[in-house]
Amino acid sequence: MKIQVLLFGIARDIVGSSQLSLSHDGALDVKTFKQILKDKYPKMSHLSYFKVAVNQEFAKDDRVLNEGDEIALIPPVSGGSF
Amino acid sequence: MKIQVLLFGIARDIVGSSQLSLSHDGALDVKTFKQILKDKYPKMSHLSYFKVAVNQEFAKDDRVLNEGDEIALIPPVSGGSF
Amino acid sequence: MSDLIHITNDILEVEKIVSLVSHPELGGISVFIGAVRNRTQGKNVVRLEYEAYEPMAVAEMTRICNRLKEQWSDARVAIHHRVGILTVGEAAVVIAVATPHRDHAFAACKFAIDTLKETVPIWKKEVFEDGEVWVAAHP
Amino acid sequence: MSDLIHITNDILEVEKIVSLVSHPELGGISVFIGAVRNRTQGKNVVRLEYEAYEPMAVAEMTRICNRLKEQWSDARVAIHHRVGILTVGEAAVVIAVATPHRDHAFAACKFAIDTLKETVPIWKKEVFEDGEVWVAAHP
Repeated sequence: MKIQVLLFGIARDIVGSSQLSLSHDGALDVKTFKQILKDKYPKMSHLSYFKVAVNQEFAKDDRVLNEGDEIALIPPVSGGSF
Repeated sequence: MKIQVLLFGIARDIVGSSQLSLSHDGALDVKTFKQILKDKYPKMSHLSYFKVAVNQEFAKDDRVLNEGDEIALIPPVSGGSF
Repeated sequence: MSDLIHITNDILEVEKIVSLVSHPELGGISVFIGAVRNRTQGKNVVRLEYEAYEPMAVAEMTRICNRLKEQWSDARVAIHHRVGILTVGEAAVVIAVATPHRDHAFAACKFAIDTLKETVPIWKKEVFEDGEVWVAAHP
Repeated sequence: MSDLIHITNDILEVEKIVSLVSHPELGGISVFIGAVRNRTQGKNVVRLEYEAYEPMAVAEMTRICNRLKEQWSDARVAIHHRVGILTVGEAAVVIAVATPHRDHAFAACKFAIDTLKETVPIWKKEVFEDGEVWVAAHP
Protein backbone atom coordinates (compact mmCIF):
# COMPACT_ATOMS: atom_id res chain seq x y z
CA MET A 1 0.00 0.00 0.00
CA LYS A 2 1.24 3.47 -0.79
CA ILE A 3 0.08 6.66 0.91
CA GLN A 4 0.78 10.35 0.39
CA VAL A 5 1.20 12.51 3.48
CA LEU A 6 0.81 16.30 3.66
CA LEU A 7 3.23 18.09 5.96
CA PHE A 8 2.88 21.49 7.62
CA GLY A 9 4.79 23.79 9.93
CA ILE A 10 7.58 22.19 11.89
CA ALA A 11 6.75 18.72 10.50
CA ARG A 12 7.55 20.03 7.05
CA ASP A 13 10.79 21.51 8.31
CA ILE A 14 11.79 18.19 9.94
CA VAL A 15 11.06 16.13 6.84
CA GLY A 16 12.37 18.81 4.49
CA SER A 17 9.39 18.59 2.15
CA SER A 18 5.69 19.43 2.09
CA GLN A 19 4.74 15.93 0.94
CA LEU A 20 5.92 12.47 1.76
CA SER A 21 5.28 9.11 0.10
CA LEU A 22 5.17 5.99 2.24
CA SER A 23 4.89 2.36 1.25
CA HIS A 24 3.69 -0.28 3.68
CA ASP A 25 2.86 -3.94 3.45
CA GLY A 26 -0.62 -4.81 4.74
CA ALA A 27 -3.01 -2.77 6.88
CA LEU A 28 -1.69 0.36 8.53
CA ASP A 29 -3.35 2.13 11.43
CA VAL A 30 -2.61 5.63 12.71
CA LYS A 31 -0.66 4.38 15.71
CA THR A 32 1.74 2.33 13.60
CA PHE A 33 1.99 5.12 11.04
CA LYS A 34 3.07 7.56 13.75
CA GLN A 35 5.68 5.11 15.02
CA ILE A 36 7.09 4.65 11.52
CA LEU A 37 7.45 8.41 11.21
CA LYS A 38 9.15 8.72 14.58
CA ASP A 39 11.59 5.98 13.65
CA LYS A 40 12.36 7.57 10.32
CA TYR A 41 12.47 11.16 11.65
CA PRO A 42 13.61 11.04 15.30
CA LYS A 43 12.99 14.80 15.69
CA MET A 44 9.27 14.05 15.48
CA SER A 45 9.56 12.57 18.98
CA HIS A 46 10.74 15.92 20.31
CA LEU A 47 7.50 17.69 19.40
CA SER A 48 4.94 18.39 22.14
CA TYR A 49 2.73 16.06 20.12
CA PHE A 50 1.61 15.49 16.60
CA LYS A 51 -1.74 14.33 15.34
CA VAL A 52 -2.85 12.70 12.15
CA ALA A 53 -5.74 13.94 10.06
CA VAL A 54 -7.50 11.67 7.61
CA ASN A 55 -9.67 13.34 5.01
CA GLN A 56 -9.50 16.63 6.90
CA GLU A 57 -10.59 15.22 10.23
CA PHE A 58 -8.52 14.22 13.27
CA ALA A 59 -8.09 10.45 13.37
CA LYS A 60 -7.74 8.19 16.38
CA ASP A 61 -4.90 5.72 16.85
CA ASP A 62 -6.94 2.72 15.67
CA ARG A 63 -8.10 4.33 12.45
CA VAL A 64 -6.90 2.29 9.46
CA LEU A 65 -5.36 4.26 6.61
CA ASN A 66 -6.33 3.50 3.03
CA GLU A 67 -4.81 4.36 -0.28
CA GLY A 68 -6.47 7.48 -1.59
CA ASP A 69 -7.09 8.93 1.89
CA GLU A 70 -5.97 12.53 2.32
CA ILE A 71 -3.50 12.10 5.17
CA ALA A 72 -1.85 15.02 6.95
CA LEU A 73 0.48 15.44 9.91
CA ILE A 74 -0.79 18.05 12.34
CA PRO A 75 1.96 19.35 14.61
CA PRO A 76 0.88 21.51 17.57
CA VAL A 77 -1.35 24.38 16.40
CA SER A 78 -0.57 27.99 17.10
CA GLY A 79 -0.79 27.97 20.88
CA GLY A 80 -1.38 30.60 23.50
CA SER A 81 0.20 33.87 22.44
CA PHE A 82 -3.06 35.81 22.71
CA MET B 1 -32.17 76.86 51.37
CA LYS B 2 -32.78 76.65 47.67
CA ILE B 3 -31.54 73.88 45.39
CA GLN B 4 -31.65 73.25 41.66
CA VAL B 5 -32.32 69.70 40.46
CA LEU B 6 -31.47 68.27 37.02
CA LEU B 7 -34.01 65.85 35.59
CA PHE B 8 -33.52 63.15 32.95
CA GLY B 9 -35.48 60.48 31.15
CA ILE B 10 -38.74 59.51 32.73
CA ALA B 11 -38.14 61.80 35.72
CA ARG B 12 -38.15 64.75 33.34
CA ASP B 13 -41.37 63.49 31.75
CA ILE B 14 -43.04 63.15 35.18
CA VAL B 15 -42.05 66.63 36.32
CA GLY B 16 -42.57 68.13 32.88
CA SER B 17 -39.30 70.04 32.91
CA SER B 18 -35.58 69.35 32.75
CA GLN B 19 -34.89 71.44 35.86
CA LEU B 20 -36.63 71.93 39.14
CA SER B 21 -36.14 74.49 41.93
CA LEU B 22 -36.83 73.47 45.48
CA SER B 23 -36.86 75.54 48.68
CA HIS B 24 -36.43 73.95 52.07
CA ASP B 25 -36.04 75.27 55.60
CA GLY B 26 -33.01 73.88 57.41
CA ALA B 27 -30.76 70.91 56.59
CA LEU B 28 -31.94 68.53 53.89
CA ASP B 29 -30.59 65.03 53.38
CA VAL B 30 -31.08 62.78 50.34
CA LYS B 31 -33.66 60.60 52.06
CA THR B 32 -35.90 63.55 52.94
CA PHE B 33 -35.35 65.07 49.51
CA LYS B 34 -36.55 61.88 47.81
CA GLN B 35 -39.64 61.81 50.05
CA ILE B 36 -40.47 65.43 49.18
CA LEU B 37 -40.28 64.55 45.49
CA LYS B 38 -42.51 61.50 45.91
CA ASP B 39 -45.07 63.56 47.78
CA LYS B 40 -45.02 66.27 45.15
CA TYR B 41 -44.90 63.90 42.16
CA PRO B 42 -46.66 60.64 43.15
CA LYS B 43 -45.65 59.00 39.85
CA MET B 44 -42.08 58.97 41.14
CA SER B 45 -43.15 56.19 43.53
CA HIS B 46 -44.10 54.02 40.55
CA LEU B 47 -40.54 53.89 39.20
CA SER B 48 -38.45 50.78 39.81
CA TYR B 49 -36.23 53.14 41.81
CA PHE B 50 -34.60 56.48 41.48
CA LYS B 51 -31.25 57.61 42.78
CA VAL B 52 -29.84 61.00 43.57
CA ALA B 53 -26.48 62.20 42.30
CA VAL B 54 -24.63 65.02 43.99
CA ASN B 55 -21.84 66.65 42.04
CA GLN B 56 -21.92 63.83 39.49
CA GLU B 57 -21.62 61.02 42.00
CA PHE B 58 -24.29 58.75 43.45
CA ALA B 59 -25.23 59.94 46.96
CA LYS B 60 -26.37 57.86 49.92
CA ASP B 61 -29.54 58.58 51.88
CA ASP B 62 -27.74 60.38 54.71
CA ARG B 63 -25.85 62.76 52.43
CA VAL B 64 -26.75 66.37 53.25
CA LEU B 65 -27.49 68.62 50.30
CA ASN B 66 -26.04 72.09 50.11
CA GLU B 67 -26.84 75.11 48.05
CA GLY B 68 -24.56 75.14 45.04
CA ASP B 69 -24.38 71.33 44.82
CA GLU B 70 -25.10 69.90 41.36
CA ILE B 71 -28.06 67.68 42.16
CA ALA B 72 -29.62 65.26 39.68
CA LEU B 73 -32.35 62.65 39.73
CA ILE B 74 -31.19 59.36 38.23
CA PRO B 75 -34.11 57.16 37.19
CA PRO B 76 -33.29 53.54 36.22
CA VAL B 77 -30.53 53.45 33.60
CA SER B 78 -30.94 51.74 30.29
CA GLY B 79 -31.37 48.14 31.45
CA GLY B 80 -30.92 44.78 29.85
CA SER B 81 -31.89 44.95 26.19
CA PHE B 82 -28.47 43.69 25.05
CA MET C 1 -13.48 63.50 27.92
CA SER C 2 -10.48 61.67 26.47
CA ASP C 3 -10.37 59.68 23.24
CA LEU C 4 -10.80 56.53 25.27
CA ILE C 5 -14.02 57.64 26.94
CA HIS C 6 -16.41 59.28 24.58
CA ILE C 7 -20.07 60.17 24.25
CA THR C 8 -21.14 61.18 20.79
CA ASN C 9 -24.05 61.74 18.44
CA ASP C 10 -22.10 60.16 15.59
CA ILE C 11 -22.03 56.59 14.34
CA LEU C 12 -19.58 54.47 16.35
CA GLU C 13 -16.71 53.16 14.26
CA VAL C 14 -15.53 49.84 15.69
CA GLU C 15 -12.21 49.79 13.84
CA LYS C 16 -11.28 53.23 15.17
CA ILE C 17 -12.20 52.32 18.74
CA VAL C 18 -10.18 49.12 18.55
CA SER C 19 -7.17 51.07 17.28
CA LEU C 20 -7.30 53.23 20.44
CA VAL C 21 -6.48 50.23 22.65
CA SER C 22 -4.36 48.10 20.36
CA HIS C 23 -0.74 47.92 21.40
CA PRO C 24 2.25 45.79 20.33
CA GLU C 25 2.39 43.96 23.66
CA LEU C 26 -1.34 43.29 23.98
CA GLY C 27 -2.32 40.29 21.91
CA GLY C 28 -5.95 39.81 22.97
CA ILE C 29 -8.67 42.34 22.28
CA SER C 30 -12.25 41.77 23.40
CA VAL C 31 -14.84 44.09 21.93
CA PHE C 32 -18.45 44.38 22.96
CA ILE C 33 -20.98 46.04 20.69
CA GLY C 34 -24.44 46.77 22.04
CA ALA C 35 -26.79 47.25 19.12
CA VAL C 36 -30.36 48.47 18.89
CA ARG C 37 -32.72 45.51 18.72
CA ASN C 38 -35.83 45.38 16.66
CA ARG C 39 -38.28 43.85 19.05
CA THR C 40 -38.75 44.06 22.78
CA GLN C 41 -41.68 42.19 24.18
CA GLY C 42 -43.12 41.57 20.76
CA LYS C 43 -43.36 45.18 19.63
CA ASN C 44 -41.58 46.67 16.64
CA VAL C 45 -39.08 49.33 17.64
CA VAL C 46 -39.12 52.18 15.14
CA ARG C 47 -36.19 54.01 16.70
CA LEU C 48 -34.43 54.56 20.00
CA GLU C 49 -33.55 57.78 21.71
CA TYR C 50 -30.57 57.76 24.04
CA GLU C 51 -30.12 60.58 26.48
CA ALA C 52 -27.10 61.09 28.77
CA TYR C 53 -26.41 63.15 31.85
CA GLU C 54 -23.19 63.73 30.04
CA PRO C 55 -20.65 65.01 32.59
CA MET C 56 -21.70 62.35 35.11
CA ALA C 57 -21.80 59.64 32.43
CA VAL C 58 -18.21 60.50 31.53
CA ALA C 59 -17.28 60.49 35.22
CA GLU C 60 -18.90 57.06 35.73
CA MET C 61 -17.24 55.64 32.61
CA THR C 62 -13.92 56.94 33.91
CA ARG C 63 -14.57 55.22 37.25
CA ILE C 64 -15.29 51.96 35.40
CA CYS C 65 -11.97 52.23 33.54
CA ASN C 66 -10.12 52.94 36.78
CA ARG C 67 -11.73 50.00 38.60
CA LEU C 68 -11.00 47.80 35.59
CA LYS C 69 -7.33 48.75 35.68
CA GLU C 70 -7.14 48.05 39.41
CA GLN C 71 -8.14 44.47 38.60
CA TRP C 72 -6.37 44.06 35.23
CA SER C 73 -3.42 46.41 35.55
CA ASP C 74 -2.02 45.87 32.06
CA ALA C 75 -5.35 46.41 30.26
CA ARG C 76 -6.12 49.25 27.88
CA VAL C 77 -9.78 50.13 27.59
CA ALA C 78 -12.00 52.39 25.48
CA ILE C 79 -15.71 53.02 26.04
CA HIS C 80 -17.70 54.92 23.43
CA HIS C 81 -21.43 55.50 23.87
CA ARG C 82 -23.74 57.00 21.34
CA VAL C 83 -26.65 59.30 22.20
CA GLY C 84 -29.46 60.86 20.21
CA ILE C 85 -31.68 59.02 17.77
CA LEU C 86 -30.60 55.54 16.69
CA THR C 87 -32.22 53.12 14.29
CA VAL C 88 -32.44 49.34 14.54
CA GLY C 89 -29.10 47.58 14.06
CA GLU C 90 -26.94 50.56 14.93
CA ALA C 91 -24.40 50.35 17.75
CA ALA C 92 -25.30 52.23 20.94
CA VAL C 93 -22.15 51.29 22.81
CA VAL C 94 -18.75 49.91 21.88
CA ILE C 95 -16.26 48.77 24.49
CA ALA C 96 -12.78 47.54 23.56
CA VAL C 97 -10.34 46.02 26.03
CA ALA C 98 -6.83 44.89 25.12
CA THR C 99 -4.74 42.70 27.41
CA PRO C 100 -1.67 40.51 26.89
CA HIS C 101 -3.78 37.33 26.92
CA ARG C 102 -7.33 36.70 25.87
CA ASP C 103 -8.95 35.45 29.10
CA HIS C 104 -8.34 38.77 30.80
CA ALA C 105 -9.65 40.69 27.80
CA PHE C 106 -12.98 38.82 27.91
CA ALA C 107 -13.36 39.14 31.69
CA ALA C 108 -12.48 42.82 31.74
CA CYS C 109 -14.74 43.68 28.79
CA LYS C 110 -17.64 41.86 30.43
CA PHE C 111 -16.98 43.71 33.69
CA ALA C 112 -17.07 47.02 31.81
CA ILE C 113 -20.39 46.47 30.03
CA ASP C 114 -22.06 44.90 33.10
CA THR C 115 -21.04 47.86 35.26
CA LEU C 116 -21.92 50.40 32.57
CA LYS C 117 -25.44 49.02 32.36
CA GLU C 118 -25.83 49.45 36.11
CA THR C 119 -24.24 52.78 36.86
CA VAL C 120 -23.80 55.04 33.84
CA PRO C 121 -26.57 57.66 33.64
CA ILE C 122 -27.74 57.10 30.09
CA TRP C 123 -31.39 56.48 29.38
CA LYS C 124 -33.05 54.76 26.49
CA LYS C 125 -36.49 55.52 25.12
CA GLU C 126 -37.99 52.93 22.79
CA VAL C 127 -40.31 54.39 20.23
CA PHE C 128 -42.89 51.97 18.82
CA GLU C 129 -45.42 52.45 16.08
CA ASP C 130 -48.06 53.14 18.75
CA GLY C 131 -46.23 54.81 21.59
CA GLU C 132 -42.99 55.06 23.50
CA VAL C 133 -41.46 53.90 26.76
CA TRP C 134 -38.40 54.66 28.88
CA VAL C 135 -36.68 51.31 29.16
CA ALA C 136 -36.39 49.78 32.65
CA ALA C 137 -38.13 52.72 34.30
CA HIS C 138 -40.95 50.66 35.75
CA PRO C 139 -40.90 47.33 37.58
CA MET D 1 -15.77 28.67 2.29
CA SER D 2 -18.65 31.01 3.08
CA ASP D 3 -18.44 34.69 3.99
CA LEU D 4 -18.78 33.71 7.63
CA ILE D 5 -15.78 31.39 7.63
CA HIS D 6 -12.85 32.77 5.82
CA ILE D 7 -9.10 32.33 5.51
CA THR D 8 -7.33 35.13 3.74
CA ASN D 9 -4.00 36.79 3.03
CA ASP D 10 -5.59 40.21 3.33
CA ILE D 11 -5.89 42.54 6.31
CA LEU D 12 -8.90 41.62 8.46
CA GLU D 13 -11.51 44.37 8.61
CA VAL D 14 -13.33 44.23 11.92
CA GLU D 15 -16.24 46.41 10.84
CA LYS D 16 -16.95 44.20 7.85
CA ILE D 17 -16.79 41.00 9.89
CA VAL D 18 -19.15 42.46 12.50
CA SER D 19 -21.60 43.41 9.77
CA LEU D 20 -21.76 39.75 8.70
CA VAL D 21 -23.32 38.72 12.03
CA SER D 22 -25.26 41.83 12.98
CA HIS D 23 -29.00 41.36 12.84
CA PRO D 24 -32.01 43.42 14.00
CA GLU D 25 -32.96 40.88 16.67
CA LEU D 26 -29.45 40.31 18.05
CA GLY D 27 -28.51 43.10 20.45
CA GLY D 28 -25.21 41.81 21.84
CA ILE D 29 -22.11 41.29 19.73
CA SER D 30 -18.88 39.97 21.21
CA VAL D 31 -15.81 40.29 19.04
CA PHE D 32 -12.42 38.78 19.70
CA ILE D 33 -9.36 40.05 17.90
CA GLY D 34 -6.11 38.12 18.23
CA ALA D 35 -3.25 40.41 17.31
CA VAL D 36 0.42 39.79 16.73
CA ARG D 37 2.39 40.60 19.87
CA ASN D 38 5.76 42.19 19.92
CA ARG D 39 7.58 40.13 22.48
CA THR D 40 7.42 36.50 23.47
CA GLN D 41 9.80 35.41 26.17
CA GLY D 42 11.70 38.65 25.97
CA LYS D 43 12.58 38.51 22.29
CA ASN D 44 11.55 41.04 19.67
CA VAL D 45 9.27 39.56 17.05
CA VAL D 46 10.10 41.01 13.65
CA ARG D 47 7.20 39.33 11.88
CA LEU D 48 4.98 36.27 12.01
CA GLU D 49 4.22 33.76 9.36
CA TYR D 50 0.90 31.96 9.53
CA GLU D 51 0.38 28.83 7.53
CA ALA D 52 -2.88 26.90 7.20
CA TYR D 53 -3.86 23.44 6.05
CA GLU D 54 -6.62 25.36 4.42
CA PRO D 55 -9.38 22.88 3.54
CA MET D 56 -9.14 21.24 6.95
CA ALA D 57 -8.90 24.60 8.72
CA VAL D 58 -12.13 25.64 7.02
CA ALA D 59 -13.70 22.30 7.97
CA GLU D 60 -12.64 22.71 11.63
CA MET D 61 -13.89 26.30 11.75
CA THR D 62 -17.20 25.08 10.33
CA ARG D 63 -17.36 22.41 13.04
CA ILE D 64 -16.74 25.08 15.68
CA CYS D 65 -19.62 27.17 14.30
CA ASN D 66 -21.90 24.13 14.29
CA ARG D 67 -21.01 23.15 17.86
CA LEU D 68 -21.48 26.77 18.92
CA LYS D 69 -24.97 26.86 17.41
CA GLU D 70 -25.88 23.60 19.14
CA GLN D 71 -25.21 25.36 22.44
CA TRP D 72 -26.42 28.87 21.52
CA SER D 73 -29.04 28.23 18.89
CA ASP D 74 -29.87 31.85 18.13
CA ALA D 75 -26.24 32.93 17.66
CA ARG D 76 -24.71 34.16 14.42
CA VAL D 77 -20.98 33.71 14.15
CA ALA D 78 -18.17 34.68 11.79
CA ILE D 79 -14.56 33.49 12.01
CA HIS D 80 -11.91 35.08 9.80
CA HIS D 81 -8.28 34.02 10.02
CA ARG D 82 -5.39 35.61 8.27
CA VAL D 83 -2.43 33.69 6.88
CA GLY D 84 0.86 34.72 5.31
CA ILE D 85 3.24 37.31 6.70
CA LEU D 86 1.94 39.58 9.47
CA THR D 87 3.64 42.39 11.31
CA VAL D 88 3.33 43.32 14.98
CA GLY D 89 -0.07 44.78 15.92
CA GLU D 90 -1.96 43.26 13.00
CA ALA D 91 -4.96 41.02 13.59
CA ALA D 92 -4.40 37.31 12.92
CA VAL D 93 -7.91 36.25 13.80
CA VAL D 94 -11.25 38.00 14.23
CA ILE D 95 -14.29 36.22 15.65
CA ALA D 96 -17.67 37.94 15.91
CA VAL D 97 -20.68 36.40 17.66
CA ALA D 98 -24.08 38.05 17.84
CA THR D 99 -26.80 36.87 20.22
CA PRO D 100 -29.99 38.44 21.58
CA HIS D 101 -28.32 39.15 24.93
CA ARG D 102 -24.77 39.88 25.85
CA ASP D 103 -23.89 37.04 28.24
CA HIS D 104 -24.36 34.47 25.53
CA ALA D 105 -22.33 36.52 23.07
CA PHE D 106 -19.34 36.59 25.43
CA ALA D 107 -19.57 32.89 26.31
CA ALA D 108 -19.98 31.78 22.70
CA CYS D 109 -17.16 33.99 21.42
CA LYS D 110 -14.84 32.66 24.13
CA PHE D 111 -15.82 29.10 23.22
CA ALA D 112 -14.99 29.81 19.58
CA ILE D 113 -11.51 31.23 20.15
CA ASP D 114 -10.61 28.64 22.82
CA THR D 115 -11.61 25.80 20.49
CA LEU D 116 -9.97 27.40 17.47
CA LYS D 117 -6.66 27.60 19.31
CA GLU D 118 -6.89 23.89 20.09
CA THR D 119 -8.15 22.32 16.90
CA VAL D 120 -7.76 24.50 13.80
CA PRO D 121 -4.70 23.49 11.78
CA ILE D 122 -3.01 26.85 11.46
CA TRP D 123 0.60 27.26 12.47
CA LYS D 124 2.51 30.29 13.51
CA LYS D 125 6.22 30.89 13.01
CA GLU D 126 7.74 33.71 15.01
CA VAL D 127 10.65 35.36 13.29
CA PHE D 128 13.11 37.15 15.59
CA GLU D 129 16.13 39.23 14.78
CA ASP D 130 18.33 36.19 15.37
CA GLY D 131 16.23 33.19 14.35
CA GLU D 132 12.79 31.74 14.09
CA VAL D 133 10.58 29.24 15.87
CA TRP D 134 7.32 27.40 15.25
CA VAL D 135 5.15 28.43 18.18
CA ALA D 136 4.07 25.67 20.60
CA ALA D 137 5.86 22.97 18.62
CA HIS D 138 8.10 21.90 21.49
CA PRO D 139 7.30 21.27 25.16
